[in-house]
Amino acid sequence: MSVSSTVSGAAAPELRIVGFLCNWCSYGGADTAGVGRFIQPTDLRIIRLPCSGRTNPLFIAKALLQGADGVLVSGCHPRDCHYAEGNFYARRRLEVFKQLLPVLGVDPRRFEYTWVSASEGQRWQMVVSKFTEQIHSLGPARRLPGAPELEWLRESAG
Amino acid sequence: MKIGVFICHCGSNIAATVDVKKVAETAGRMAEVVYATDAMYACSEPGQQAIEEAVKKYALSGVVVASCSPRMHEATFRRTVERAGLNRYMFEMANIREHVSWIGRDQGPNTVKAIELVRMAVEKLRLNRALIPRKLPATRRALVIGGGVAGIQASLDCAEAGLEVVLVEREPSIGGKMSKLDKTFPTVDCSSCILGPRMVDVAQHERITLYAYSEIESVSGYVGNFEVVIRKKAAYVDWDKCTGCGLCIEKCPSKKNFDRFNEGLGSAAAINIPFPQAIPKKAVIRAEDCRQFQGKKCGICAKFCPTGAINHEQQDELVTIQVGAIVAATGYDLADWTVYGEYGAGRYADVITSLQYERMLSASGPFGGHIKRPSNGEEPKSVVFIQCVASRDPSIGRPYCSGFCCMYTAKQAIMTRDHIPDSQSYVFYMDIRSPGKGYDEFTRRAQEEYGAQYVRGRVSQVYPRGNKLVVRGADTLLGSQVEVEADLVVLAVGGEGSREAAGLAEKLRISYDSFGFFLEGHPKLKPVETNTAGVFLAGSCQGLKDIPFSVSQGSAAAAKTLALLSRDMLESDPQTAQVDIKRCIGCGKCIQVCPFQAIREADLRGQSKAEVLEAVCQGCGLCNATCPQGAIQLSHFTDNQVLAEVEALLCP
Amino acid sequence: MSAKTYAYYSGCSGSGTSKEYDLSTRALCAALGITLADVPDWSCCGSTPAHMVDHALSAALSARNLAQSEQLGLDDFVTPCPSCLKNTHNAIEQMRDPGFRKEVDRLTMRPLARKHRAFSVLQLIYEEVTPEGLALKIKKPLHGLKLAAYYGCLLTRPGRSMRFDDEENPVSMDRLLEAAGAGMLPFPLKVECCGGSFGIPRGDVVARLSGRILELACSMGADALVVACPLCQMNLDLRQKQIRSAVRLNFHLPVFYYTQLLGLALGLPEDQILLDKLVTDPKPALAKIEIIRPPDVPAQPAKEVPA
Amino acid sequence: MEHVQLGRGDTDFIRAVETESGQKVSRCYQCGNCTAGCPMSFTYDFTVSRIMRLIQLGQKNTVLSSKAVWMCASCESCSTRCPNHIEVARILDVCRHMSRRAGFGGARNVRLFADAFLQSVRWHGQSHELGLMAVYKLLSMRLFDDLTLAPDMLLKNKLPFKPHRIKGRDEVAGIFRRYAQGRGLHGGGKK
Repeated sequence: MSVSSTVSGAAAPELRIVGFLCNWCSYGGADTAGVGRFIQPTDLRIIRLPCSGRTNPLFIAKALLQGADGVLVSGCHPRDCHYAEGNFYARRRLEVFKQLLPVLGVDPRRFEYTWVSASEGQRWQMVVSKFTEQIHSLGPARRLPGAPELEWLRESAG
Repeated sequence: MKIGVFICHCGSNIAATVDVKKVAETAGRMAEVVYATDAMYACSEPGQQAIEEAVKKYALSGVVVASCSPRMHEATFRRTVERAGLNRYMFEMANIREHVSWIGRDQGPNTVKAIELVRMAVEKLRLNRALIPRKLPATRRALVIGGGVAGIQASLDCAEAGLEVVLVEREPSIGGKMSKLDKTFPTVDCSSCILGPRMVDVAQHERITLYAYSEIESVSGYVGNFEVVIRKKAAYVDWDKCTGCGLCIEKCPSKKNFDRFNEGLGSAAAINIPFPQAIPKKAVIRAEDCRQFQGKKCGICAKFCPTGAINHEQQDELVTIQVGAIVAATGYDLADWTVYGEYGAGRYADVITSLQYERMLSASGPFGGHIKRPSNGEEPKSVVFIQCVASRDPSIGRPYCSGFCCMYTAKQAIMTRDHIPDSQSYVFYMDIRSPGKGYDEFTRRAQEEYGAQYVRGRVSQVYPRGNKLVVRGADTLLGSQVEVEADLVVLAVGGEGSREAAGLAEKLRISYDSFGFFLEGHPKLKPVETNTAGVFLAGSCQGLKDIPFSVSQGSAAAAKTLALLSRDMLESDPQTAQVDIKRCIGCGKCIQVCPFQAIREADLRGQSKAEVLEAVCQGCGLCNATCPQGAIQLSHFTDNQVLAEVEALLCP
Repeated sequence: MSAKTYAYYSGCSGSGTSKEYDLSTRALCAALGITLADVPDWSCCGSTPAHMVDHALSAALSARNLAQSEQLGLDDFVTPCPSCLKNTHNAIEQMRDPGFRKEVDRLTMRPLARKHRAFSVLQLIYEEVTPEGLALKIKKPLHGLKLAAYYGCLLTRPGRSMRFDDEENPVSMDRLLEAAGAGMLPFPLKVECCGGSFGIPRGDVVARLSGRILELACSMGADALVVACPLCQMNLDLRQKQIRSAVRLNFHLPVFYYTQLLGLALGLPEDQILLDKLVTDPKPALAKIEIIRPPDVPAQPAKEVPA
Repeated sequence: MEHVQLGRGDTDFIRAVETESGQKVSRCYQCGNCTAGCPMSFTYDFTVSRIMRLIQLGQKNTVLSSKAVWMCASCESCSTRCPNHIEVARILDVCRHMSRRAGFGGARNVRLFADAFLQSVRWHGQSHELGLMAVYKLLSMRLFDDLTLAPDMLLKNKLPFKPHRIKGRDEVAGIFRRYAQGRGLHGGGKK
């Protein structure tokens, strides 16, 4: 896949993609991509967290059930975590979480977990372009207004 | 809450592809926003002034700035709102430059995205609360890791300014790569003559404690209060008794061992002092080379040592120290040049590395400063230098220019003619990179005064014919293939991060790249800082550098260390985890996952509860994501704050 | 030893100029317990001329043979010829691109059903039998013979695509022949081009390139060259007389296929290794093989492993 | 060589080379490693690295009429040693395809040999070495070049006089026929 082809494909209506990024690696990588003017699809909205290990699966579940078409979590490369082992916990937790997505009626391809370091601007561009392309190929997510799961999550988040 | 929103144009950086006015207008209608405006440069003096004035005029209780990355200017604007009388955590940033205007070309979607990011910031800010940093005492002692020229400079500067310094070096002597060099460019002065006195200064300085032949075992704690365990490797020699007389080396029967200091040229005794100017000048036994350790009867060194310093029973020793700041100066290693099968490196004795050539040129080296072909000891008359070996070569994963090879190759070509007047040097190069004072002139001298033949092109193959080496390459300026018979081929091998760098980075919790270089805090504005407070970088561990640049960085890292530790008390980051005692069920999951042992079990009226040691907590939020009750929350990044952002985006 | 069967593609030269390579390969594999099944009614891979004309045409000619091999129900396609290997290998790699595959399918009108893998017989022997395994079966070691192994340019290069041995300094043939008792010289021009298919249209090119290879091997004291490619063998052996007059040097260097020498060491009969097909007389070189066994080699032949 | 007018290069040509070869020519930084190792360089009018440079500048006619693109032996030295992992040999292959399509003569004997070879395959399904040599010799009028070899080959009984014709030769001929038909439409190259 060439990056330019996906970028030019931005004519399709935007979908809702939420990104949870760790401050030290991936958020920095996204900054580096910006500084390098690595053009990306515009669908993604980034939420900054201290560590990918801070990502509560609840955040992702809630985003997906509230209508996000895709969720991307990105942290530091294995063994290169600002908090020693936060990304390790994130990976374990999120891998299990991905298995559970079909139970919630969500296509697991709508959720990805990746590693991008602060110096990897180009890699970030590739990750965003590929993931956005993947979400566009899946199309808009089925909205679940009033789904019981959502209610449950809303309560437990309270 | 009364919120003020400021949308920055950043000149045309943002305004060119985001309708800034429209973003400000829309922001003005968001919940609890009482004032919204745009600004040409929010970070400039008038920009900050405007924010301060607005806070006062509209009695704002929180501020959102939509501009560049918070990694760039969050600290700046926090100071701004603080000056205006707000708590610095009553501030949020929306990144509409790096994440919007610079990566999307269309104004329409960019503007929508910017508005949504601002709304997310506003919604989060509505749940922010004031946080107060705590004061912590700092240990006024610095650790410098790596005793090359950068580490030496950092140590001396810190010590001169009155700080206690602990210098840790993995090799038996400090001096690093520079101590292996014969001469330095572009002045051709003797490397050991300029480095030697500095090494002696380190040894003699009252405030510097040197641990040579030692490594970092573990690092814990945080800025101002690190606890570091140093492993002093067993030298099998009691250094308190060793006088460095060298009698043991002379008598040692195991002499044919790989000579690490001389890059494998010549050989070393199993008990050895790497070079005459070594600091400390103490002997070390390499167990893998020693007859005694190989189960043979020996002990000759012990028999002859006049002070009885030899101790084959010696064990590694662990030393724990407290420091307030750490400077990593671990330097570089040569990249693996043996991957170039076409050069026959590692197969042909007369194909050597530039660093081996330095040892050959050095008067204190294994050949006594005479250039000889390793295969037969003859003096070479034709020497071919191949530049960019393991540099600028994406095919082996080394796409960067090592930066110093062009210059040292010119120096080596000059030294070759200097040592052997009837010799001819050929330098195969791709481009000559010589920015620096007197650098380009130096490469010209190599050609004009010392007759080095520079050939613009690469070498495709080196192979032996008779007792010569045939070097086949291209001269792209000529547009033809060229061939030259060489007696000696010197590969100008590039560098990469030290082989142990990754392991150390993990201990220090700093980032490193795929080449083993540590990541600086900001490529321009924080070149010697890291993302971990209190850890600084100096020299080639951050990226390859020549000597003057490494020395400058050593001084820069020392300045940063001194600035940090000049205060008696440091402020801790209040973005720490907090336990809601009512919700905590004492399950202990948070204690298990905390990477910093910052949570402990506390007894509250007979019930087990989690308790956060705020001074130790680093604010990663692992516990928060793990807690089944949502009882432990990371301040400033609580579940509700993050979910408010999600909701602001999806259910506006 | 795996009991697997491999689809075998001898290539056109196997029924002509490199008859001895084909026959000795078959005999060697049989002796080593490797089962080869001929690709039924195979056609030419198009060799260099096809990919000089068009990549899809070249791939289509290879794809037909892969389609034929599907009749055997086999995925692993082996050939002794590096040029055939290269074409088949490239066809498989390039057909990962759906557009390219579509064009190839249009030409062959026979879309492939299986996932194919192509490799050389040398790789098969080196990786499946291994030098250690081969050593156990040696009956007449080649002691005393000094050889230069010449791999040619296509067999291992580029390494990122061929994924076998080392692209600059391959050792597979050296290790196998060492296991057979031969002394291997560190020959530096192992992967230099011999002139390839330019033999017929530009004999001068081959004279120059092959001449350099022969010259260096001679000057290093080699008794013979060993090759794994029919085109290399033809250039170095058949054209040796032409080369001699072109470079004005007087060398007589036999050029063996490695399969012939390994066959010899395994004690295979002459009619299976066809040493008489070589143009440069191999007898003086073969005479150097020491008949008297060195003391460290057992007098009894190594225990036969049932094939 | 004529002086080159920068900015008037044929950008369609650059794009065509990149599409058909799947390689990005701007990745070449002109180190010269391809030229250094090229065994055929002595027969070229332009060295490989210069061909790469000419392609970068869109010098279509110079490239397609060059001898170099025809004399490349596809030995892969250039592709193997390119520090930027450019498949240089494939680029030369593609240039040769273009040169042929555009009707440039190239190195005549090389082209004739290729034609003779493929004709042999088209007729019989396999290449028939003796027949192939006869056809080539007639086409190239170089009847006596390899005369010294023939006796050796015949003596060793290596060359069968009659071609082996495979059963599926019509199928092989079909590949050639469809290739010839589709060439105009598909350009024949890698998509």
